[in-house]
Amino acid sequence: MSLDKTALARAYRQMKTIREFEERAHAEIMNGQIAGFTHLYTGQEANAVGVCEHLSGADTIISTHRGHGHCIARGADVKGMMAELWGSSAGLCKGKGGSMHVADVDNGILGANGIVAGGPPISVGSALAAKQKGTNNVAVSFSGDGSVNQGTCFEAMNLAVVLQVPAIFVIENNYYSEHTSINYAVGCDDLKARTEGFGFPVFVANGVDFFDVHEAAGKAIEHARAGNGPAGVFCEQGRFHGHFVGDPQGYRGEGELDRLRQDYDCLKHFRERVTGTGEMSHEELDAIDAEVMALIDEAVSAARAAPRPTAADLETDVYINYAAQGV
Amino acid sequence: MSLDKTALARAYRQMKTIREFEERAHAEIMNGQIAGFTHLYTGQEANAVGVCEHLSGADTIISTHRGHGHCIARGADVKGMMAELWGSSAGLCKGKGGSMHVADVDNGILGANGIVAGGPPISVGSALAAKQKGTNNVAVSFSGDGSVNQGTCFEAMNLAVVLQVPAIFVIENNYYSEHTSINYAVGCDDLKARTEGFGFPVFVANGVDFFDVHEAAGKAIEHARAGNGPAGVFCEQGRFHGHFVGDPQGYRGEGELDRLRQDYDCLKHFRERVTGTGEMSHEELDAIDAEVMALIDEAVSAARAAPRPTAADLETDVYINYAAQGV
Amino acid sequence: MPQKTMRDAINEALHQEMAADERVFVIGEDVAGGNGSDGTVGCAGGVFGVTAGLYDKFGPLRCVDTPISESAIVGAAAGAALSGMRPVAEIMFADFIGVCMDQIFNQMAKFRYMFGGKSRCPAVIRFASGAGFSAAAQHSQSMYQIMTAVPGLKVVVPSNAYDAKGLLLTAIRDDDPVLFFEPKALYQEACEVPDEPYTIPFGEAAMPREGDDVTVVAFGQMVGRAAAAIDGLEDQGITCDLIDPRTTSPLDADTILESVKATGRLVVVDESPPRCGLTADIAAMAADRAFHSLKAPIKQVCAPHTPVPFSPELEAAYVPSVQKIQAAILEVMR
Amino acid sequence: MPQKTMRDAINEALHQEMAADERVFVIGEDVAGGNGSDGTVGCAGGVFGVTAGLYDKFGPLRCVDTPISESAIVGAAAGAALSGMRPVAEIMFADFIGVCMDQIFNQMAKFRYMFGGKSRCPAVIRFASGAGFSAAAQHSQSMYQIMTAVPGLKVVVPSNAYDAKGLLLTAIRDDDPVLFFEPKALYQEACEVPDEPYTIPFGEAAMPREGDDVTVVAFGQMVGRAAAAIDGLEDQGITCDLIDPRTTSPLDADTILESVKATGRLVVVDESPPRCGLTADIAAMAADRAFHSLKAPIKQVCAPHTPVPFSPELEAAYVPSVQKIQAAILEVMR
Ligand SMILES: Cc1ncc(C[n+]2csc(CCOP(=O)(O)OP(=O)(O)O)c2C)c(N)n1
Ligand SMILES: Cc1ncc(C[n+]2csc(CCOP(=O)(O)OP(=O)(O)O)c2C)c(N)n1
Ligand SMILES: [Mg+2]
Ligand SMILES: [Mg+2]
Repeated sequence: MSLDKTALARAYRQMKTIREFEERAHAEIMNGQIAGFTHLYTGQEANAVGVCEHLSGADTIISTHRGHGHCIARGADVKGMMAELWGSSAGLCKGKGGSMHVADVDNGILGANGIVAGGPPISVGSALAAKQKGTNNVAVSFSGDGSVNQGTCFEAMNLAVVLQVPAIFVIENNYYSEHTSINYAVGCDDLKARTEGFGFPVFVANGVDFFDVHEAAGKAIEHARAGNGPAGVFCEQGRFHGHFVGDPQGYRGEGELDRLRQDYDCLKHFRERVTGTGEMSHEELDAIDAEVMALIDEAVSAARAAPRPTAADLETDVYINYAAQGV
Repeated sequence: MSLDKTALARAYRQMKTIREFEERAHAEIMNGQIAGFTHLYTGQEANAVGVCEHLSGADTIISTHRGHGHCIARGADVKGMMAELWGSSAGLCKGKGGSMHVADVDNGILGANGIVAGGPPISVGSALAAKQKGTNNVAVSFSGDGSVNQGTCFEAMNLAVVLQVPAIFVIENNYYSEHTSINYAVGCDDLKARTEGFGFPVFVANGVDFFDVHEAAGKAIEHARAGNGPAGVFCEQGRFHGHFVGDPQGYRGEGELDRLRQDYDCLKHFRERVTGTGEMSHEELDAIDAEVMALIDEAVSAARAAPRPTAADLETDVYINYAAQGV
Repeated sequence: MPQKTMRDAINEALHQEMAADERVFVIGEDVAGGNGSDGTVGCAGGVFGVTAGLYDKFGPLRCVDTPISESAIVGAAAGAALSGMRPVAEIMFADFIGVCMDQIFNQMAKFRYMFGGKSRCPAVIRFASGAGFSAAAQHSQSMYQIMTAVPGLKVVVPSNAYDAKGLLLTAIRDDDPVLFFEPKALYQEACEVPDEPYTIPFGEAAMPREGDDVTVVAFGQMVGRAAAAIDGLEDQGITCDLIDPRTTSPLDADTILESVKATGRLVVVDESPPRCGLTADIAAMAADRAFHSLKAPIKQVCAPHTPVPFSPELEAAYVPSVQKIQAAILEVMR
Repeated sequence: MPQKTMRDAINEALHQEMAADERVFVIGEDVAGGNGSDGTVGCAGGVFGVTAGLYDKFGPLRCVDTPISESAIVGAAAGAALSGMRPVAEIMFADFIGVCMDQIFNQMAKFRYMFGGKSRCPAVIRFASGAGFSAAAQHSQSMYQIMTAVPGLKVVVPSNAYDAKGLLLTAIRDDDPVLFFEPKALYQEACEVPDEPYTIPFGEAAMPREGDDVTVVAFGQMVGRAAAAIDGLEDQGITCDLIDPRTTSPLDADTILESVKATGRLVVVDESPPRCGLTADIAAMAADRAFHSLKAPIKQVCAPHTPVPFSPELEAAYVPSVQKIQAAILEVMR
């Protein structure tokens, strides 16, 4: 699958936006500006973008606790997201959801999700709806290397096969679930094989390489769109931060984090690749960087200035329609 | 593994006891003598006995809604079981459990279980206890071809591998979960491979052949006892009754039930085999049959005459120790 | 008007709404039955026969059999609902809620709030609930009392076939997630049920008996018993309001409070255990908002704090009886 | 006496009981941490640090890390308990109960009853519960009100470090399954906690304030706020009994009823939503068994019927405040 320049620029912009969103969120959390538990996606940008660049229209994604990257990649409004992290009523979820529940259902984002493996069953339902309606939409769920051990994830995979629905299971191996290595938590030696045992093909990608992810995801999505049932994508790529902001990361090996940032940075990789082939110039990429930085700055300023929710907002949005007598 | 005559006679007696227990239970249910939902094991006797003949002492089993066979095979008191089905206070569970909750924890039976795949996680805990105590006991869970699609079952399998505990997963494929075929409900084509994907060996047996089951189970249990972690046993053999007593069985193909009873009866198979080899005579087997029939008759008479629980029994046995003020 | 059982009334509602709205579909274990077998696909229609005929009429994409994977079933319903469909999932026995609880209470119940009001999840989940079949501890629970505690869910407990049909049609057309508990002891109970579709609004109680002395609030299976209890006391000159809330969330607080203010006495009846249940919920509301009208202690008639026992004798002692309800009414009349 | 935080008090109880009884072990996600990594095994001690040091002291067979598989964790605890061990499982956030509910409420809670009294399941499950961290709808729920409804479970909600240690030791030594809810907002709160092991019996309330006018019952995180509310009303001449039940099941009904009979007024405070919760449970009990002493409507102070919101302002409005508790006390005093 070769990408034209517009596509390359867009992909790079998306990855860079995620990176800067996360790094800025990190800084603001350290400054005490953002409340709650926040899990950053820095380092894994190529996964989200490599997958979501194939999606449009009524295609859906469902994400995880580490959801900012997926949501941005699928097109969530960055300012709305930043305002949401700030807990503002101008946030994408009016400040009611926060980092772990960023969502934009009408635009195909069925939400970040605070429950590990809460998403895959829901995604199968979205895929089922596509099949019932006779569209060729797909439904993508993101899961971590830890979440694949949750029963709901297995159930979703089997059900998707049974119903032959266009569900894409993207498994992101960032080597850890919280403080525990995949080497421990996934009992078998071959997670790809275990997953394929459920009855669908899994396409493996190097998560540091946007192009590799994009290709693997393309195959999986094509498979599903063509009516062949579910498919999987398996990406490997470490996260650059702790599990959550504040994690002391005692589980890291010596120099592990430096190595990750040094040698496994998907943005660096992308830049080297496209400048190497001559498809894009450093200047062009720098220009995108500058625009992204400006966007993030603007998003932060706007979030800071945005209106705060009040007690009057507390009890709305629980139900769509309230019976006369209320609860 | 060759079995001496005592072992053969015991195995046959166990299978025959299960058969007659179930057939009698069926008759008594049809007569309105037994209340509740009852799931009969007729036809699958070789599975339970082939596995449980390897167990003793503090080895545990945990069973399913279709639990009579497993419990009898592991040594549950037949009269206590029959009285339990009758809802008598002389029942194994004082009439509080009934068919779906027959148990005898002190004798290694962690209970039938009304929740599909409720058992495997519990069994892993029992196996963990064995490892922690440093015994060489094993913990066996029985699961049906339908129950293997429940998330808890997958979680249990992975956890057993991670902890390397002596858990044996016996999967009984009787072709149906309720009214749905395994061909539909298990999405993949190869359930054995899907299971082995979790990281333990699965030994396959022909469930109509006691000797085959016994051998496969022996390998699995040996593997686990030796400290090599979990193992699986996969038996295929249809049930002779409906899912529950009263099931109209519209899912059966033409002549399917007759064929099962005719050509796939583990008792017939056992008899042919041991009389063929000369290890046992028809007379010896007939004598066991007669003893079993007498036992079942006795169990039914006793259950009929057994005391009934009263309202005074209703609120006991909820807790072991009640705080002064109660609830 | 034709007499129909609750099973048939629910089945009819499903047939009608699936015919009227192609976004509606059913999903669950054996809602068709026979899939993958050599026999007849569609042979089951659910273990209680409630979805009978839907497979033949609407085919496999709208009568969707599943593996035994309750979390995936509820999740699939939730996801399909977010994506524009109107699923009606069946979880068979209400007791099985334990294996899909997260999808119900953390996912579908909370989407709208977490997402700032920007989603709709019009999914219905049906359950067969309650005691009465000697089905023992894991197949006899009512569970609606626990789910009533969860903000974001609507919870329905019909007490008769007529209400079941009208409430189910409302449930399917409602844009919020609805849990629909069918007291399985009532599946075979019949009453007059119109052939045409009709709806019964949520949050509006029924009042099958009216009287002066005591307000009796009862749920689901207990409504019939409470009515019998009340009828049996008539010749002692005691008359009661009997209120059947029909939906426990939203709750028709007004009707209950108005009645309590008139009678000054309240008895609440449910087949669930006592702690943190609906009887306490209603009693506590009255002890606050109708306090000054109360003439007697508020009595709760419910199951004991035990699992549901198997033995028929024990189960009979477990579920509140007509006699126990009468005793409570007489006690508040003393 | 030394001051210790609730986190440290619980950690100390675990250390002491694991040293005293080799059947005791902990199991859960990251209760050790670092397994399989290139870094330090034992680096985590739970996401809240409550199990810190146990891996180093007791090794991998007694500080058992698991995959993210809550049903398997609870099931493993249940099975190990049936097989003679005394597991203490950690389910991290109480909200995650949804993915392991069946193992808790249909399995461990019911074994003994279903098996006719012939089993013991001495398992403890620990949860971090409640709001206060802007952790939003899926990481802030208290859940103990829902679990109190389940016969067969004992349910503990400590309100301070001293009680937490004593109650946890009782929980581990108890032969029934115990759910132990740790209000995470209190982990860093310290009070005097003896170094030696001690136990606090279940079903015995504490009474951190004594007074004449109103009985205030509060749970967990709310006990401190209720105390502050009461202290703040002293100069208005209002004095209150403050009752901290400590265990919601079994419940010390006697202490509550005795107090209500003396004061004639009851305010019940919890951070859960209102429907079928503990505030209703206690209120309903009093409306029956202390009815004739009541001088005023029974007030419930609780969260609204909504999920827990993320935004700090909204969360602050969600959790009952000192002011709201005071308003309720003043209202019943009118
Ligand atoms: C059901 C459930 N269990 C546990 C948690 C706590 N938790 C949050 S993230 C996480 C680790 C997830 O690991 P992985 O799936 O690999 O995703 P990653 O964090 O690496 O992106 C855990 C255990 C949770 N949120 N939900
Ligand atoms: C969690 C749960 N879901 C559904 C059921 C209803 N149910 C009871 S048995 C059964 C089928 C089980 O099939 P299988 O595992 O193959 O066992 P078999 O009945 O064939 O022995 C079902 C769906 C249940 N008891 N528990
Ligand atoms: Mg990970
Ligand atoms: Mg089967």
